[in-house]
Amino acid sequence: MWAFINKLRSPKWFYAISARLLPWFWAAALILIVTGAIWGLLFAPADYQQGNSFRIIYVHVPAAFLAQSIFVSLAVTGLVFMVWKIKIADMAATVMAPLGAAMTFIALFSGAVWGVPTWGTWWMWDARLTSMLILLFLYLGVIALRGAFTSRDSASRAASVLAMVGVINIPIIKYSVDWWYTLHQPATFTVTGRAAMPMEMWLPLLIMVLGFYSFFIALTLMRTRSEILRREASKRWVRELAAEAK
Amino acid sequence: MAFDTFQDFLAMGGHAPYVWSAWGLTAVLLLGAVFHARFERRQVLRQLQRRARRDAHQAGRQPIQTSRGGSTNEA
Amino acid sequence: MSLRLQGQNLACERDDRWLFQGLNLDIQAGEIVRVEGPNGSGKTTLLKILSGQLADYEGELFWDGRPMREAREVFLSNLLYLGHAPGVKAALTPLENLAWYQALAGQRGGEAACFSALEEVGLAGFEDVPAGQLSAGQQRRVALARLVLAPRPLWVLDEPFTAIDRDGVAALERRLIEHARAGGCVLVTTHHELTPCAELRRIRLGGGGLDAGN
Amino acid sequence: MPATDGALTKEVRVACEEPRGGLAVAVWATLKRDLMLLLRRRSEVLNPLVFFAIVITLFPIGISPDPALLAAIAPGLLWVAALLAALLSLDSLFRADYDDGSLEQLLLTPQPLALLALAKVAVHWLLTGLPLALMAPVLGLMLALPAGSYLVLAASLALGSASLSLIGAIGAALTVGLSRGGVLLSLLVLPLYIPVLIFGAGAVQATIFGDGVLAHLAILGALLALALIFAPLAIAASLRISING
Repeated sequence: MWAFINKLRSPKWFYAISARLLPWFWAAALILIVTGAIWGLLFAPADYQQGNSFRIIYVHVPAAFLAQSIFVSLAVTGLVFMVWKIKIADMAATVMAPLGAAMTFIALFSGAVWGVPTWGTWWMWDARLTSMLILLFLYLGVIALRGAFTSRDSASRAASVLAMVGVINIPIIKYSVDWWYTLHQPATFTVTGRAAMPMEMWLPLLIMVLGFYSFFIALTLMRTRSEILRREASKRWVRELAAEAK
Repeated sequence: MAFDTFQDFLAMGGHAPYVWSAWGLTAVLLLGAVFHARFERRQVLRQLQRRARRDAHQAGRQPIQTSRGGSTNEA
Repeated sequence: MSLRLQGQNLACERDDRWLFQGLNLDIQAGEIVRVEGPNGSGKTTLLKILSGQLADYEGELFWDGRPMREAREVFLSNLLYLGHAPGVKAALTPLENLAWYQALAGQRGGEAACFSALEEVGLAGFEDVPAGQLSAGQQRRVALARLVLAPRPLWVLDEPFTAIDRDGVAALERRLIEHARAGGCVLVTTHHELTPCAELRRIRLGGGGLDAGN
Repeated sequence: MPATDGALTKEVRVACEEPRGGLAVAVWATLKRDLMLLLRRRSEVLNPLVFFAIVITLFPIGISPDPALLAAIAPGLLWVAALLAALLSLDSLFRADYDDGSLEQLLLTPQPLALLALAKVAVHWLLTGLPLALMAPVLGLMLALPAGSYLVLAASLALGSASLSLIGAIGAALTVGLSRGGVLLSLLVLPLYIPVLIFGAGAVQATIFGDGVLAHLAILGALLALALIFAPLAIAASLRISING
């Protein structure tokens, strides 16, 4: 464990190891998302109540999962950065935040669009949509705070603290919003619990969720690599790399 | 297969605008993220190469300094 | 317990620029250490690191032989730091300002001590005037009164001579020497040239600044 | 500085000391100092209250003077307006100290920074949250708030605004080093205010509908307890970041 943490201190090591991992995650993301999309759009049966509009679930739920997971990741990388001063963690946090905001937006948009055939309105102050909206504001706050500082080090620390404060608040916000809007639909999908849907419906969903997570990991690795090069531009190994790449 | 014809598939049982707009936005954002990441990487590499050329150019006149600054002494 | 501040292999990087690297320090009782260097060479940053305000530096700091992380509380109760801003509240009188600083150190009361400290920095008669109505130099003197008030051995002073008139500068310089001879220690940056004396030592920063020519 | 001749021969030796404690003295002095500072500039204390009153006046003008309609939305209106008024004064919580250098000095005391910051937040609540809570029933009267809910309104605001001050102080500490931190502060802090708003306004509505008021107040109390535990640590960490600027 300690050896691993110490290795993470070296951007050079991370740059080398991520180069080997990256193709696998891209391949997994591509295969899973394409499979899940074809299965979900073409082969999964229509819902007996919602008809074909339920196929929105295959983008809505993975995006919502990822939106929440990425915020937790922001807090974890923030903690790692603050405690062990591992710069890689902060570089990852820098590139994860916009993706998290994008996922939150997808979840919000698809949720709102889904609401038209289901509830007959473009926007419903449904508990899950409201929580998602608040999550989007939290993301925007973290991104804005990072952008507001001139010193990158202070920006990183401030964003880390805010992400940690936010992550403590997310469950509180979620439960209070649930409580506030008690007419919400029960959660449709849990990885551990028994699914309420038939297998031919939730299996493509599971594939899509895994595909989205692979996509998230692949994109984060790739952008972190660029961020490493940008921040370590004056280091010898990066200069040698640039000289070789010519 | 849940649909009989391609037309049925596109119509999504009358829910086409909702299903396709949600999927479309997702596709646009995911692909956009990939292209942005590729563009970003190429840009960073270009900057590094420009810097390497500049260093090589300057190396003709003075030895390369691997770490800038830092000449500190105590009197 | 003795007064000894050591730094081993200190380095500070600010946004991809090394302010200084490989800096070793050993500061002991009876010394006046002047940190010198051109603008942007990291004088203020070094003082902030040495006074425990900045955490993002490389290397190790030791107070009295113990690592700074463990000795932080002891260190802070022996430190008096005066930064660029005087830390004087404009809406409070000099007396109230000093009383707060005394209380922060955990001391109760001591109004008489405040009076004599203000008198010593030439602010007798201004004790009850809101500090906002005093001149910049007088406000700086309110901050300097803390040197008299608190018996802290280690003084870290960032440009203490700013806005002080010539007599005040001479008196402050005498006070620094006096403090060093009495067993204290002074760490100072200043543009003003200090009179050479036996206690004076210099640390020169440079190279990383704008004049580095790279 | 008068020349004290012969001072060089002064026999007083300075020596290192162990920390002398005195946390209570330091916290009390900080409380007293901040109260004194704010009371000397009374307009800063009054501005949020006037803002609260003006915003409440806007709603009947913007919506309708119909008492039945106003009574239905009064709990939410009062809570939202009070929340915004409290937010308004947050930006200056650490800014004056930051500008004149006393924040730097606060960070360099041997006392735990979290508790000193807590003292400052307590003053903010005493001079903003508490007056807002006391003033709210009067404005409730103007919005035709149903009788019987006035006490709960004041109690929920008094309890909730303490949480608001604590959470908001984290945002204020994070943005104190930024020259234009005011709008950013609202963006950071408002999403975190939502649970307090839900249970605060919920308490007043519960009184009107005759539901369990105590449950709401208990949850507000629990939120306050959580904020009291975590917020001071986050404020202290944020202040240390901001001072590095």
